[in-house]
Amino acid sequence: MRAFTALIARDLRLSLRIGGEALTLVLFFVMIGVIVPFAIGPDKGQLARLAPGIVWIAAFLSMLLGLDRLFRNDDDDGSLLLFRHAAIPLEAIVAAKTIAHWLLTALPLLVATPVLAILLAMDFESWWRTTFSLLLGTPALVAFGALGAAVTVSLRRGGLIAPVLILPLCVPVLIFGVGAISGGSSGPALLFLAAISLVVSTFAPFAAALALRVAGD
Amino acid sequence: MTLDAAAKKSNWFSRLAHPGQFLSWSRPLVLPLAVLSALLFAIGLWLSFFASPEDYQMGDMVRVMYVHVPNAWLSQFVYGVMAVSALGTLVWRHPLADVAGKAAAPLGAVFTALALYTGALWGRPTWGTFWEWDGRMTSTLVLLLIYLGIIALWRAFDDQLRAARIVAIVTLVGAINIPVIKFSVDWWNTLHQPASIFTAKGPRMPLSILTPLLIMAIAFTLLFLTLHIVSMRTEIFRRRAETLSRQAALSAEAN
Amino acid sequence: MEHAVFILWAYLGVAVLVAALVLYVAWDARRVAARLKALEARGIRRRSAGKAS
Amino acid sequence: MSPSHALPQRRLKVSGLCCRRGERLLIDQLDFEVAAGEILLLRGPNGAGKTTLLLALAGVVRPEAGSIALTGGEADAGSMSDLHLLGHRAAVKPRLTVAENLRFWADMNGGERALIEPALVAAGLAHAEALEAGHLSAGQTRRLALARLLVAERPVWLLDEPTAALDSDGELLVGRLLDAHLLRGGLVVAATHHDLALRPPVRLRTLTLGVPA
Repeated sequence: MRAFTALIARDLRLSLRIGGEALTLVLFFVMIGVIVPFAIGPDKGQLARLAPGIVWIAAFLSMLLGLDRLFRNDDDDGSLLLFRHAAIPLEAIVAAKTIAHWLLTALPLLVATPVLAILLAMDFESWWRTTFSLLLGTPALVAFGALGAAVTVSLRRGGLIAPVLILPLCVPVLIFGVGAISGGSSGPALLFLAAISLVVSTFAPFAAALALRVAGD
Repeated sequence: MTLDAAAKKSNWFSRLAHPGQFLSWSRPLVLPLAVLSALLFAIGLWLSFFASPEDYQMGDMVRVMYVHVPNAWLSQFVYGVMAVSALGTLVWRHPLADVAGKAAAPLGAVFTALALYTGALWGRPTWGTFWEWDGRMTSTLVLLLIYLGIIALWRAFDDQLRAARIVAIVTLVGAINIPVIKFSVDWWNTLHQPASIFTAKGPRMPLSILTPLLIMAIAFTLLFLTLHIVSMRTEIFRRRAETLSRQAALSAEAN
Repeated sequence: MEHAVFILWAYLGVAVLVAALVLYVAWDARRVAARLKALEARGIRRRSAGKAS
Repeated sequence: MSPSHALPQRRLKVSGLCCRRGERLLIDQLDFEVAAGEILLLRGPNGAGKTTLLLALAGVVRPEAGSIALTGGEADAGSMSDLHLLGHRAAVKPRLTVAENLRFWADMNGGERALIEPALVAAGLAHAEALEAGHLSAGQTRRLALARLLVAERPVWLLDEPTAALDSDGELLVGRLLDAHLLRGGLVVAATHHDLALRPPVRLRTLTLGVPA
């Protein structure tokens, strides 16, 4: 357990010290919100209707953007090799890194949603729903992302292929994520979303650890 | 920590599945399979065009079904083949499993694309639209994307041995999509009709329509098997050729 | 035959793509076999050639 | 160094080991044994498979045939955390301080934080403790990597060129660390081109790996 928390603490500390990474991601996230009104016109009603979907797409793209860093740095400096001999199994290490990655890439976005809500003319109700559905859905996105990052860690041009691989897998998350926002019967969609997140973040560390083992062989 | 490399089993299966053995026993299969497939296509096409009645509901559009359903079936069957190969790669580390998985991916992608294409052409007159975001069409599109991703991943690796195991992991994870396609019609019932051949109460269509459909499905499946065997043989030869040319490069360096 | 156009296009598309696939697979097989033969003709042998084939 | 209480006794037995890298069979039918308190030096030209052998012993590279057994533990399971691997790459984060790097690996490998100070002193990095590791020289980074072996006590050390990038002082340091480790009943497999500065009563064996075919 000490190793688990030490790894999360290290990743957080490194990111804070290097600085700006989380900020860049938030900036990207907000910038999508700025771009969209230019692309589809500044009609408030239309913006408000599209807003939840735009927020989800922005979150999804931001997640893809940060993906390559998840294992790449540790692979480059040899840490990943040594993680195999840590006091905890590689699966737990992947889980710890995934949690740290969620804290660094998804949590700042959740904090930044109010800005996007104002830009996209969302009312309080749909902002709240959007944030809640992001909270439930992003763990699944990050877990699939960890899998994609692990699978492509030994590829130099992996940064490009990982999104292509995990995009189809993330489709159900997006379906239920957006479904949970649009009023009416959002209860089942929220439950589905929570279930997907739970299942995916449970099994993804195993698949990702397997991929990392293969990549080192 | 005790590491023992897996002892070589020598049952009939592992002997047949040895790449060299596979090359010799698969060779005489190709021509008969191809001929049989062509024959069934001829019969199936004749039946579906001239010898089958119009459906009381769909009218003559039922004839599109004879090419749509076999391709839809293959899109999932081929993924099943790839998933089993992936297990073979990960669990038994069988070289032939790598080859089978790699050879199947482009074939599966083509059949999936055809399923979508014929589906769109069938949808236009019956539903009034080429494309609808309903559960089964969407999940089939996702399946096509997974196929393309897997092909891209194969091509991204130089080392095919490592690629095989990593692609196998992705293939197995992507297999979640297959049950989603299967049940999407029930979960998310919009336009696409529910299952009508494999139901608990038996097929829900008259024999005059079922017969050409089955013949076409078998013909397409045999076509896939033929192409798969040929592609696997090609892949084995390709790997040999690559080994040889690397060897040639090495010995050229030495001289 | 009120929907003849759609039926025709469906069968045509399938025929074209399947034919392309078959031709590609056959062409690929020939190409690789020729390459292997050329390499073997240059006197390069696999070390495990004896037991494998 | 902390008082030299004994390490758990381990025995490494390798039999019929074959390892393949890509097309080439690098290691063919290798047999050897290393007992507690022994050091095995791997010799051989570049490309002879020294690193591959170390990676195989570390359970990273899967051997094509043969077996690697590390015996003597309470149970065979969990023995991955019985060994330290020192590779070419230092696994040092430039934006963490020297002490933070060590503390991380102490936590990660189930070591004790009390060992960090003595390890820094032993590696000759005591003065650089609060420095960001990115400011270290190549040799100092290597010393930091060596100090990592000391913050979590493990009986088996697998070292790949432990003296690389080190000055003569650093080579003596490696010798001292190895002596102490062997004296406590540790087991070392080291791939090296240099002679290590070991004190005479050492149970040293050498294995020369062949030239690539």
